[in-house]
Amino acid sequence: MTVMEQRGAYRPTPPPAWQPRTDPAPLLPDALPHRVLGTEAAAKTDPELLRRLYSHLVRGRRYNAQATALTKQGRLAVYPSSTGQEACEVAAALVLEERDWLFPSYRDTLAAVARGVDPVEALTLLRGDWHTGYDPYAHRVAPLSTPLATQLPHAVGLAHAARLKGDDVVALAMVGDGGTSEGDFHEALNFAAVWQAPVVFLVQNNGFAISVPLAKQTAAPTLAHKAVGYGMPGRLVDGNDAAAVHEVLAEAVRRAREGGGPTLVEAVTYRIDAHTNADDATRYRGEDEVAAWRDHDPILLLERELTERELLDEDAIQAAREDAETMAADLRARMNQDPVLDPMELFAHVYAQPTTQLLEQRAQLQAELDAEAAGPEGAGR
Amino acid sequence: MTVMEQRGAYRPTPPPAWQPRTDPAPLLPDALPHRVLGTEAAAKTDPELLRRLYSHLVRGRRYNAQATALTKQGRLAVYPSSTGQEACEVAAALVLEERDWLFPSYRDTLAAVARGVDPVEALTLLRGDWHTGYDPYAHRVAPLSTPLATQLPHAVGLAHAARLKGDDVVALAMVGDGGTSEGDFHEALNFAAVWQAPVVFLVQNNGFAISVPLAKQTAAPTLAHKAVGYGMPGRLVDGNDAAAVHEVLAEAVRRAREGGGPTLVEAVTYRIDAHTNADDATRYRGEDEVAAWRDHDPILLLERELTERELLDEDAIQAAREDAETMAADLRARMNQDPVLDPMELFAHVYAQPTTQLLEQRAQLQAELDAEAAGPEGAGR
Amino acid sequence: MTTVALKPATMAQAITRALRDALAADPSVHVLGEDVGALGGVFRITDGLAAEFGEDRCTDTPLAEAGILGTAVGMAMYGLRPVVEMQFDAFAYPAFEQVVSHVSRMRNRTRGAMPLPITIRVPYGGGIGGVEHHSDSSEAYYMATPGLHVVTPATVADAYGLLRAAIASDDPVVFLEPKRLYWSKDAWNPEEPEAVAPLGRAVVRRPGRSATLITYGPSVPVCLEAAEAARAEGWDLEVVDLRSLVPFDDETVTASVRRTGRAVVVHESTGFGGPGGEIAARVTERCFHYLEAPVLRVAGFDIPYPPPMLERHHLPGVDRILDAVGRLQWEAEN
Amino acid sequence: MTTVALKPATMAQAITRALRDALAADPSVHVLGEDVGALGGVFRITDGLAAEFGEDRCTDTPLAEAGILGTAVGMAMYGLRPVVEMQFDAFAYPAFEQVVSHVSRMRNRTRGAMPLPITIRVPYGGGIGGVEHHSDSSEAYYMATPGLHVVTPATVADAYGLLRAAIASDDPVVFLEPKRLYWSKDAWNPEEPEAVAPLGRAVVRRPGRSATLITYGPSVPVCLEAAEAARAEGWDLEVVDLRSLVPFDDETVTASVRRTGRAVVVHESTGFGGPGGEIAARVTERCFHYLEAPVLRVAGFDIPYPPPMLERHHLPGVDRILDAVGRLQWEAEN
Ligand SMILES: Cc1ncc(C[n+]2csc(CCOP(=O)(O)OP(=O)(O)O)c2C)c(N)n1
Ligand SMILES: Cc1ncc(C[n+]2csc(CCOP(=O)(O)OP(=O)(O)O)c2C)c(N)n1
Ligand SMILES: [Mg+2]
Ligand SMILES: [Mg+2]
Repeated sequence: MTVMEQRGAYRPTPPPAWQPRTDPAPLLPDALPHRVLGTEAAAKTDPELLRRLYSHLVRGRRYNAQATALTKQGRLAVYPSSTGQEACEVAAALVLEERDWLFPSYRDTLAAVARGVDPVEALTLLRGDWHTGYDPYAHRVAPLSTPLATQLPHAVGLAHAARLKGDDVVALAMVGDGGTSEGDFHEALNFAAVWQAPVVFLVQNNGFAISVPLAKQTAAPTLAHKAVGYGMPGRLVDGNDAAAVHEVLAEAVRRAREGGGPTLVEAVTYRIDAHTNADDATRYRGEDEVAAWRDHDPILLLERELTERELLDEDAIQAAREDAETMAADLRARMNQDPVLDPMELFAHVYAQPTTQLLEQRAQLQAELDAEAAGPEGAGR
Repeated sequence: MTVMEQRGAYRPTPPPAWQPRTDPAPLLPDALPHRVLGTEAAAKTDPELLRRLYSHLVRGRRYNAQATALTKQGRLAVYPSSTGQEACEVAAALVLEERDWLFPSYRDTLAAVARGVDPVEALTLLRGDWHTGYDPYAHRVAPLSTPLATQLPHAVGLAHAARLKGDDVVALAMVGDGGTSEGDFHEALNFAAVWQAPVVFLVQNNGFAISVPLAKQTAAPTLAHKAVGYGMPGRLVDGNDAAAVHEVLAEAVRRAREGGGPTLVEAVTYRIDAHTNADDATRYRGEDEVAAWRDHDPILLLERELTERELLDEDAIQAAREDAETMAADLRARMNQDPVLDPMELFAHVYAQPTTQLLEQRAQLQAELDAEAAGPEGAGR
Repeated sequence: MTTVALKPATMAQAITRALRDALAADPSVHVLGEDVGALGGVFRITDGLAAEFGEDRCTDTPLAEAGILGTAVGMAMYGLRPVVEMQFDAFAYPAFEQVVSHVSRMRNRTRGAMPLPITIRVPYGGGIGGVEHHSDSSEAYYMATPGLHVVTPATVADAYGLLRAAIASDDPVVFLEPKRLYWSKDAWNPEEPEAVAPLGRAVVRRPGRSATLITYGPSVPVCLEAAEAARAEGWDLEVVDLRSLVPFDDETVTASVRRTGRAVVVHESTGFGGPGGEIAARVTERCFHYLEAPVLRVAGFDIPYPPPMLERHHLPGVDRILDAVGRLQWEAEN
Repeated sequence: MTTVALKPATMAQAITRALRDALAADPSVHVLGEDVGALGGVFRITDGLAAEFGEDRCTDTPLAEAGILGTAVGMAMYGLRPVVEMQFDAFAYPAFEQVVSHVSRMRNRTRGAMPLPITIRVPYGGGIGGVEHHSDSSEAYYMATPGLHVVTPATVADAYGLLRAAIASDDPVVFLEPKRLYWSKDAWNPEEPEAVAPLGRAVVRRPGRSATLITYGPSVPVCLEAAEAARAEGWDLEVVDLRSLVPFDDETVTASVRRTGRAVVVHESTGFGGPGGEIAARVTERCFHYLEAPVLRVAGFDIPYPPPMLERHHLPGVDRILDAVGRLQWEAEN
């Protein structure tokens, strides 16, 4: 008889009523980023979708280039380019239904545009014009969020509210690898999982938070592994494979819509340009690293697939490029017009009704402007 | 020839330079909370340690009872009892070396006391006396932290600083299941893992955050699973098995000390008393649930083990109880004396040197007190 | 209008009633926070609401204040009217970024397209023997943040009326509940409670001719007491209860001080950088030539809130207020 | 003392130099924040420090402000002197709970046993064409928090001197760096820079007899410009640069206003609930009978910071300051 067997009375039992809440295994991401292009799965993807993704990628690349050019011409205050990340931007926009909501971060102008926001209106903030240039309700695109990760709880709350109202709405929220370190990321994912809110979190892991490489940001096996700590599935996808990103997001959106709760998707990608036009990327990374990623370009990957499968010919490529040029020319032309802002609007939206104090201040500014308009004489000095 | 084989040029490759940073498997906790008492492993545990744990548990239980009694007598403003959780409190204190640091939450007075803090000084805050009654440097115990989870980054910073200075110091930080939902929990664990700081995070999962049960707090398989998202090992332990808690913490402390970085430990336990004396636990849980946990009592589990293995006889039990009574009597006696506070101290520690403004305010209060002392006549009214 | 006998009620009861009536009147109203469900909140303000309206309307959240307010922002974006409970003043700080960077600015950011009708209930202030972090007066932080309304009741009727108005407001409102008045009682008619709208109107709680005490929230009863005591000194003090710190009712305050020619601002919050500076400055700007003495301030000291055993020395009391009144240069009178 | 030729330097250079000298002088000084390493920070203030002192002394942290400040608290507990960089004013808000609940209170909480000598560098204010969240003036929040020093330089020499003093201070200091003065130049002798100690002393930047402009940080050069322009109107304006909002130098300010009899407080921060209220109130308390007119305030409007294309309308400029001076009831003079 062993020691153990002698102990009828108190065999070790787990603490009362204790049990794991979920089986962790299905929550863990695949070992390697999911790929579609260049695999057999690609053949199963709707050719129409691939073609749509393609033309959006081409447009998106051109949009990034044009916006960057506009910063040099002083037409944009700042532009955080998503060159190299177009597959994520475009897939995030195309995967949603009209009734769904997109919550972009400050880098995701392109996702907003791909969802239908007017390209000029999407740039209003970055132009130095009003903070948000579009009506968020028009295309169900929340304002571009500058304070990192703070938009994630908004997405959760909106999705939760829609569910409470019985509406069949999914929210997709975008954040960077750096943003995953913020407390708001944690709180948002936790609320989403506890409430089983219909949200999809898309982390664009582009390798850097400004100058800080991922290795200084996290020691996690992958960012997708964070999902298991919230009890939601984590998916890892090649963020430069537009078909794969679309597939993984579509599955997550479907799951959310069907009441299956949130998903965390990590898309592994790379920021080809500097952080913004104001940044000097040579301070923290080498050109060889960038070059390796240029070979893994999202447009290149998709173009190869489409060409090999004869879903795209020279004419179609040409057409996509021309369409992008038209968009760029239009953007350029419209951005070269000076926006007209009314200083009085400063007081218009602080509250539903301006307070007495704001009305006084409004009057003060009006008087100043009137004096200014009357010229140096009128100004009294 | 398959479609795949035709494609020499672009076999799907993972994105450039991409690789998981850590192997996730070793980070994941065991499926069931680790147990020692009642298992073969118990035989391998140092009997002296078990006896020490035992006498501390008995003392700790008595301390909780006495402190709770003091609230009824108006001698304590509030007391968050750790009855039922003594194994965690005691093991956390005993596992550390003198040079190490303990970062307790507001519920962990007992851990502070077990580490050597004077029982009355440990209660100063809860008595309504000064905010912290002990010198944190005397026993290397940080002030009891009321804002939940905010002490965790402090522990990380301290451990990191010690390591930078070449000191062989480990920090152990305590937090509740509810506290894991705060952004500070996330940020602290992430910093610790990225910096490989010598910290151990002990989550006492006592089933509730005031009235909110764990199921409304998280959907994670276990709280220990959160570790994987930071790239640190997660350990799950039966929090009422003092030997198991000590073993798991000791291993984590050793790992931290040897440069292996942080560990997240979830101890599954139960809060037998209400949240504090001011709480009414009947509003959110049934007596049957509490009863089940009473059968899984940490003292009971350890007492059984020790008795069966004849490491503890009636005399020793009696001695432990008497020791606890002495402590309680002393505590009672000292807590029944009114503390003497000097109102002038209000101005003494705001800055290293009081500002002119504080000196003025100090003079004002002094004048008021002088007038008060001089009686209604002297008060000028 | 039928005449119903007024019955004594506590401020806590009036707040509960306001929440209940708001939930009943408008299906878009949702209450959320830590322990607001089965427990009814640590102050029992939400007692019974989850039972009556279901957990979807009165929801226990995970323990994370930024998450609570952040999700409330999203709920408001979708047309709901969240009423968020912060458990204590100091535990609202984790949500500060959401308050300042989003709650207060979303309407402005979106040119009015996306208003956020959120009510943030914050039990605040001291005098209840609370240990550290349980007695903060955090109103200065919110006052300095354009886009928020900041409201605080001092009476049972106002607690009901202002909270209904706050919840009905299309702007975010920080609703500061003076903890130590939770159990204060007033005669009140719960059968015909009324919203106090529009927000932003101060009220003269006690008319007087000698000087004006300008105050709000927990200090209102103290000022009324001081005004009674002042009669013995021959001073007839007017007491103005601001009720709303933002918007600020310059009209009522200015009219009072112009009438009396002297004023003391009274609040618990620390003096330096606290609300009293703003109030004294704007009163002086508007009433300079009516003033016989500088506007004085009686406030908490410029220290972290003291431990319970010392808090009585910190809190502005009747004597300290009367001392300040005494320093209003009465010799100038003659 | 050798005479060394003064050379023009920018405020940014002086701050970098102060950090470098502090790191060199005291091994317990550690710089940490987002992008402070290889990049040298988004404003390049920490340029070269990681290379010179190693990544352990100048550390790129994960992207989480509460985590940065929270770990700095722990580092300070262990005897280090962390100098934390917040990337922009509005991105310090996530750390607000750590600031208010710990940084400002730890010394007091522990009866002086556990001081926290932490310097929190915050680039603040507008005028640089920054998009939303990049131009906040958040000083009112810190001023209302006892236990913090709040310091802000307006000149190149002060940027060096005050920062050295802040890092040397045994108390936590919020060091507000006026972004738009980063590239302002002064003649400065980097070979003999001096700390400005003790913290808490204002300085008269320009003596004058007609009225006092009380200001700090980014508004100091604007006030000096206004004072020059005022000469044409016959006003000889004194300009007081506070340099330290906490502690507040009542002595210097009071002496100036008693001399001139008139004062205008000028700052970028919103007026309502902003620093100007406190300043105007305390000046009035101390100088009432010397004042010919109420202390006026010229501040940012009570609105969220405007988009770049409108910011010039928001920022206090020379004209607005002179208008206020003009309203100081000069008729009373005669
Ligand atoms: C709360 C907050 N802190 C700091 C910043 C400043 N900031 C802007 S972008 C950025 C890096 C973001 O990195 P990541 O999340 O990876 O997104 P990416 O830029 O790569 O798209 C930082 C630190 C900010 N916007 N918000
Ligand atoms: C930041 C913060 N929010 C809210 C509170 C109020 N509060 C005190 S204890 C508590 C519940 C804590 O639950 P848990 O973390 O599980 O610890 P336990 O009480 O079970 O030990 C709450 C909400 C607080 N102290 N700090
Ligand atoms: Mg990134
Ligand atoms: Mg708990």
